[in-house]
Amino acid sequence: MADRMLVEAVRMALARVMSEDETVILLGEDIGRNGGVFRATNGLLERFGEQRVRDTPIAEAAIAGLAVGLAAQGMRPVAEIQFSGFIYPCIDQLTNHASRLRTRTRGRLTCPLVIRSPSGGGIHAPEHHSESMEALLTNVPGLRVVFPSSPKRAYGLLLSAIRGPDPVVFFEPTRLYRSAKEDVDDSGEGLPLNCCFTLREGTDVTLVTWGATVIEALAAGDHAADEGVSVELIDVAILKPLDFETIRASVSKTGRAVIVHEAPISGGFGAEIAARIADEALLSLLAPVKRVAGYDVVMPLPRLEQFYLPDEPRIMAAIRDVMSYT
Amino acid sequence: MADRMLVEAVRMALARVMSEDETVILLGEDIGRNGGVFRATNGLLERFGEQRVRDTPIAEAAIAGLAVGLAAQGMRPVAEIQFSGFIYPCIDQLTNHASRLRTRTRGRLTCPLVIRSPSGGGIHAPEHHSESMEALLTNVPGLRVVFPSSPKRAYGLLLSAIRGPDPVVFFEPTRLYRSAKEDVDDSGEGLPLNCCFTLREGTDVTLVTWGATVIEALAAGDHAADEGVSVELIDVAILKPLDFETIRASVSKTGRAVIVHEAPISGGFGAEIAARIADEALLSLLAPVKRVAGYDVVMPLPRLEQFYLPDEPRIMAAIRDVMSYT
Amino acid sequence: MISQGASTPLRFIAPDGQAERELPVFADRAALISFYRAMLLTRIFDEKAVALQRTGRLGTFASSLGQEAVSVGLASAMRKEDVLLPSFREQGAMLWRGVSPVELFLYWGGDERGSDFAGPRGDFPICIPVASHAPHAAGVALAMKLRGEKRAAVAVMGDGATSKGDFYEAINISGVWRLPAVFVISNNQWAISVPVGRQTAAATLAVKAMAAGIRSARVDGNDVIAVHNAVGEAIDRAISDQGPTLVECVTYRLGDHTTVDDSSRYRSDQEVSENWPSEPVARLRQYLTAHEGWTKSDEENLIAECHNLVGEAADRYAAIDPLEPKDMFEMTFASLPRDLEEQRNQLS
Amino acid sequence: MISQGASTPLRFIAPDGQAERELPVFADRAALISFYRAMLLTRIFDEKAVALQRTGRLGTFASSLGQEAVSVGLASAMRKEDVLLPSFREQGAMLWRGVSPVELFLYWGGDERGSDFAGPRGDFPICIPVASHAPHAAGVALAMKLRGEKRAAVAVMGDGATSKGDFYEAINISGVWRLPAVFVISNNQWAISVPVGRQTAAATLAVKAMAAGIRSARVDGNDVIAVHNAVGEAIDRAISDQGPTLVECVTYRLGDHTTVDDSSRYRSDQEVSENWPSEPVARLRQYLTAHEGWTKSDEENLIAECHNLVGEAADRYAAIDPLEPKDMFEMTFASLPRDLEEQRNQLS
Ligand SMILES: Cc1ncc(C[n+]2csc(CCOP(=O)(O)OP(=O)(O)O)c2C)c(N)n1
Ligand SMILES: Cc1ncc(C[n+]2csc(CCOP(=O)(O)OP(=O)(O)O)c2C)c(N)n1
Ligand SMILES: [Mg+2]
Ligand SMILES: [Mg+2]
Repeated sequence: MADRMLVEAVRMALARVMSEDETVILLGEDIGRNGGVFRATNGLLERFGEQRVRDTPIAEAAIAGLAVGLAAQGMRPVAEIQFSGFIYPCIDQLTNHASRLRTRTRGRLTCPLVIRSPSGGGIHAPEHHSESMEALLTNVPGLRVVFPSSPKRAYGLLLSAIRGPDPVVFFEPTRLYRSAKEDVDDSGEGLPLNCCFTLREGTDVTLVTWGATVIEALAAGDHAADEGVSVELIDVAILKPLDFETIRASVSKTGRAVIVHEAPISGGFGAEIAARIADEALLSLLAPVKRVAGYDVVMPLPRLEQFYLPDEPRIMAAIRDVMSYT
Repeated sequence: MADRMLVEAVRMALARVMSEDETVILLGEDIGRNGGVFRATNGLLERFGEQRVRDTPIAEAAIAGLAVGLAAQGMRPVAEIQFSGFIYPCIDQLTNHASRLRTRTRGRLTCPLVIRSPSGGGIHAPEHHSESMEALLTNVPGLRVVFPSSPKRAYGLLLSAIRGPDPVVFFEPTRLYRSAKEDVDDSGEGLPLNCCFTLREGTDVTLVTWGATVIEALAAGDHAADEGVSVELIDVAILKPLDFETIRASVSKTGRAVIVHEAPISGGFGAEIAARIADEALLSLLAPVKRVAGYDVVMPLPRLEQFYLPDEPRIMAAIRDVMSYT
Repeated sequence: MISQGASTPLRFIAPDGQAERELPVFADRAALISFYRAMLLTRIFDEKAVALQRTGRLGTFASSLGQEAVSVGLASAMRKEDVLLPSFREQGAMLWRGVSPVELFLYWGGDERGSDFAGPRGDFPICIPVASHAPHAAGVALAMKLRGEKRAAVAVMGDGATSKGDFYEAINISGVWRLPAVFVISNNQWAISVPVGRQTAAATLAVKAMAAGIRSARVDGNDVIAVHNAVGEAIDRAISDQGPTLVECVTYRLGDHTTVDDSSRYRSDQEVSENWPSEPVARLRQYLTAHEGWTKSDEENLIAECHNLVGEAADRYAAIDPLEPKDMFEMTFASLPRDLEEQRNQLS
Repeated sequence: MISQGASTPLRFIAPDGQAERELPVFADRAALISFYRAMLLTRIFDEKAVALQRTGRLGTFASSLGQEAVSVGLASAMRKEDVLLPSFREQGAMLWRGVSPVELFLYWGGDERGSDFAGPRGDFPICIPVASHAPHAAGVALAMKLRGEKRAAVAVMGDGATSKGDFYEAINISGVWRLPAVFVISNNQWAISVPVGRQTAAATLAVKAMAAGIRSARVDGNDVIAVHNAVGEAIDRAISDQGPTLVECVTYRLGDHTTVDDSSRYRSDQEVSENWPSEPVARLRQYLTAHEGWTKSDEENLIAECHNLVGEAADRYAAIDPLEPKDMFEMTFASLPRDLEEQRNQLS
C-alpha cells in the first residue's frame, strides 16, 4: 500500500461503491472529463461511463433536486458541489425535501443521497471559495453531516455515507486534500456514522474539533505534552447526529474542554458541543469551556486568511487558559 | 391608544418609515392589494402606491437579490418572505452577498436591507409553514438577526432594522401575530439593536428565550413564582450580534440558566447562549445549563405539532431541575 | 397536435359543449364518462374538504374548483408505471392515480400518513414549496432513463411556479439530457393575488420551453380531452426518448386560493362570473348529454355515488386517531440515533 | 439592428478585418482606436496577471484572452452613470470604466481593497458565484426606475450562467417590471470543462429571452463594434423605458478557465487553434491597418504604452502592504458590536 492523499481516498471510495453498486450515480460540475476541480473524480468517467458520471449544467439547486428525485427512485446519487460557497442554493432542497422525504411519507419514499463539497480556507483561493458553513446544516433534522479529516476516515465515512439510507452532507477539508496522506487500504470497509474518533488519549484537557483544524489540534496536542499537559483529542467527524457520549466521557475524565473549528464562532457548531457539555458534563468541569474558532467576520481574502484561521498558538493559549484552573 | 396586535405593530412601523423615508420600498408576494397573507402590509399599497409596495413574482432568491441591488443603490428595501419555510432560496444572497457587500468593498457599497418573515408553528398551518430556522442564519457574519415577541418590541425593532445601515433578517412569531396585544404608541422611536430585554427580574434562575416561546416563558415565570422560585426572564430579541452582557450579568446573579426555543435543539441558537455561559459565566453556575427546545425531528404536521412545541410544563420541569442543585 | 408555444390554446370541445374538431381516438364513451366521473368526484371532494375546514375538522385546504380537467386530463393520460409529482391543487390527479380520499383528508388534516398512500407508491407527495418539485421530476426521469425503462415523470405546477428558478433549472437540464419528463403548468391565471400578467412578460407560459430548447404545447385546460391528448403525446415522446415537454393548460381558479384566502380582496366578482361558463365539468356534461346519451338520472346517480364515496371517506377520516406523539421520532432517520432515543423518552 | 434571437450572430467586421456592412456612426477612427487600445491593454494586463500568478505573486486568475471585444464593447457602450455588474472575467470592462490595474491586481492578489475602486464608485464588485449578480442588476435597475433616472444596469455573465435559476428569475422580473437592465452573455463556448451544448438544448442563448418576454440580440462577440452597437441600443431602450434586453455575444475562450485550470484535459488543441483566426484584437488591428492608416509604429508605441502602464501597476501593487489583520473586523457592520471588539482585541 502506498500513501494516499485525502482526495485520492475520496476517489477510491467513489470507485469502490460505483463498482459494487450500479445505482450509484455521480453528479456535479466538471466532474467528468475534467475529473473535478480537485480531481476527486479523476478517471471515473473513463471507468464508469458518462451515464453514471454526469457533468451538470451550473445549477446547484437543481443538482440537489435531481439527487432527491434519483434517490426517491432507488438510485444513490452522489453530487459534488464544487466549493461549499456554492452550496447555499442547495439548502432549500436539503431542508424542505431531502431531510424530510422519509418523515413526510412515513417511510414510503426515502432519500439516500450524498452531497460532497470541499470546505474551508487556507489554500489562497479566490473570494467565496474558503468558507466553512457546516453550521447552516446542523440544525436541520433528518440530515447527516460528516466532515472527515484524514484519508482513512474520508474513505471509510464516505463509503458509509453513500451506502447508508439517509441524506448526508459530506464536507471535505480543502486544504488537506493533498497535504493529508495516509496508507489507505481499499478494503471496502465503511466506518460507522455514529462515533467520534479519539485521536489521542489524555487526562488533562479534552480538545474537540473536526475537519482541517484537526491538524492544528494534533500539533497543539504534541506541544501541550511538551509542556506537561495531557490532551485527549477528539475528531468529531460526524457532526450530526452527534456522538456526544464519547465527548462526555472524555470531559468527565479531564474536566476541561477546548473546542476548535474554522467557521465563525457565533452560532458555529462548536456551540452545540459546549452546550451539551454545559448541560451533561457540567459537574465534572474544572474550567470554563473554551472555543477557538474563526472570528465573526467574513472570511478574509487570501492576504489575511492566515490571521482568521484558528492556529496552533491560539489553541495552545486556550489550553493554557483552561489549565490555569485547577 | 388602543391595543394593537403584533401584526398591526409591524404595519405601523412599515407605514411610519415609509412616510418618513421615500427610499423605503416593500417587496414580496401578495403584499399589495392582498395586504400580505397575514395582512402585515394591509392598506400600504393604497397609501404609498404600487411603485413602493411591489408584488413580486414567486422567486425568493431574486427577491433577496433585488433587495441587494436596491440597497447598494441607496434604497432601503424591506422584503417579505411569505413563510420562513420559503426563505431558504434567499440564503445564497444573504450569505454570499448581503452580509458581505460592505466588507468586500471596504465600505464602498453597503446593504441596508430587511428581510421579514413569519416564523414558527402553532397555527395549524400546512406543511412547510411552521418551521423555525433562525439558526441557519446566526452563523453568517455581517447579518443581523432579530426576532421580537411583542407588539412594542416588534414596532421599535423593525423601525431600527429598516433605518439601520446593515442587512437584517427579521423574524416575526406567526402565532403571536394576532394573539399578542399591547398598547403601541406610534412615536417613531426605534429600539436599539444591541440590547436584550429583561421582562422579569428574579434571583434564582435566568430564563432566556426569544420569539413565540416568550409567552410560555412568561407563564413559567409566574408558575415558578407560585412555587417560590424567582425567575429572571430575558427576551433575547436580537440574536445577532448578541448582547451577551445582559445574559452574563443575570446568570452571574442567579447561577442557573434555562434556555428555551422552538427550533430543533441540536445546533439551535440556544447552543450559542449556553456555550457563552459555559465559557464566560461558568464560575457562577450552580447547576447545569438546560435547554428546552424543539426536538431534532422534522416539524410535525398540525395533528402533532403541540407535542413538538416547547410548552410551559417542559419549561417548568427544567426550572425545577436546575433548582434541585444548590 | 403539439403546437410549439402557439398562442391559441388547442381544444376539442368548446365551452358550450360542442366539439370543435374531431375527437382523438381515446375519447370514446367509456373514457369520457370515466373522465367526467373523476372530475365530478374531484369537485365533490373539494366541496367536502372546504366544508370540513369551515367547521374546524380540516386544516387549510386548496380547492381545485374549475381546474378539474387539468388534473383528470393529465392523470388519465399517465400509465400506472409513470410517476406523478403533484403540487398542492392536484387532488383530481391523485384520486385518479389511486390515492384515497381518506388519505387526502389525512394530509390536509395534518397527518403525515396522508402521504403514505397505499395507491401509487412511487408517486411523490404533495409539494408545497412552489416549483421545488420540478427538479425532482428531472431526477425521477433520469433514474428511469438510466435504467432504460419506458416510463415518464409528470410534474404539475401553477402559473406562479414558472417564475421560480427551480422550474427553469429543471426544464433546462431535462432538455439537455433529453429526460422523459413532462412539466404540466396548470395556468389558473392567478398566483394567490397576483395575475399571470404580473408574473411574467412572456407571451405565453408555453414559450418558456424555448429557453430550455424543449417542446411545448398549449391547450385549453378546461377541456379534459385536450389536456389528456397533450399530456398523452408528451408521455409518448418522453418514453420514446424524444425528450421532455412543457404543457401549458389554460384554466381558471374559480374559488379562493385556499380556505384562508379571500379572493374578493384582489379580483372582481365579475371576472369570476365571466369564467364560469368555461368551466370544465358542465362543458363535458353538455357534450355527453348531446352526443353520448348522458341522462338526468345518470347524472343524479353519479352525484349520489360521489357524495357517498366522499361522505364515507370523511367519516373514516374522522375516526382515525392521530399518530402517537412519539411517532414523530420514528422516521427522522432510517434508524433512531441514540440522542433522538433520549429525546423520545423525554416526551413521554 | 437587434434581431430577436436570430441564430447568425450579427457582425460588422469579419475575422479577416474586412467590413461586412456599413459601420455604425459611433465607429469613427478615434472610437475604434480607443477600443483597440482598451482591448490590447486588457490582453497585456491578462498576460501580466497570469505571469504574476505563475510566480506566486497573484492568486488564481481568470484571463479573458479572446474575449476582449465583449468586455470593451459593452463597457464603451455604457455611460458613466450606468452601473456595471461584472463577472470574474471582465477586467476589460472594468479597466474601461476606470478601475485601475493596481486595484485589479489587489483583488486577484487577495485584498479587499481591490473592490474599493476609486473609479466607478457605484459599480458592483466582481461576482464570483455564477449568475448571482443577475438579480442585483434587476434591483439596481429598479432603483433607477423608481427615481426616474435615465440610467441602466448592465450585468455580464458567461454561457454557463444561463443555466442557473438566478439568471432566469432576474430576466423574468426585469421583463415584467420593464426594468432598465441589460444582461450581456459572454458566450465563450465553455463553462470550465462543459461546452455550451451540454449546458442547454436551447437553440441559442439569446432565445432564452423569450421565456421572460424580453428583447434579445445575438452578436459576434469578437467584433467590438457589434458588441458596442448591441449593448448601446439595449441601453438606449432601457433608459427610454422600453425594458430590458438580453445580449448574447458569441466569442471563444482561448485560454484556460483560470490559472488553476488545464484545458487540455477536456478540449483539443485543434479546436483552440481553429478559433484563433477569429480573435478580436487582430481582427480590429487588420481593419485599422487597412482602413484607418494604423501603422506598425502606432502598434509598437501602443504596445509599449500598455506594457508600461501594466508594469508600473504591477510594481505599485507589489509595494502595497496587506491590510492590518485587525482590519478584517472593521467592515462587518457599520459600527463594531461589542463582541467583535473583544474578538478584535484577541487578535493582537
Ligand atoms: C417557494 C414558495 N413561495 C411561496 C409560497 C406561498 N404560496 C403558496 S401557493 C402560492 C401561489 C402559487 O401560485 P401558482 O403557482 O399559480 O399555483 P396556484 O396556487 O394558482 O395553483 C404561494 C405564493 C410557497 N408555497 N412556496
Ligand atoms: C454558483 C457557482 N457554481 C460554481 C462555481 C464555480 N465556477 C466558477 S466559473 C465556472 C464556470 C462558469 O462558466 P461561464 O458562466 O460560462 O463563465 P466563463 O468562466 O466561461 O467566463 C464555475 C462552474 C461558481 N463560481 N459559482
Ligand atoms: Mg396559479
Ligand atoms: Mg463560458
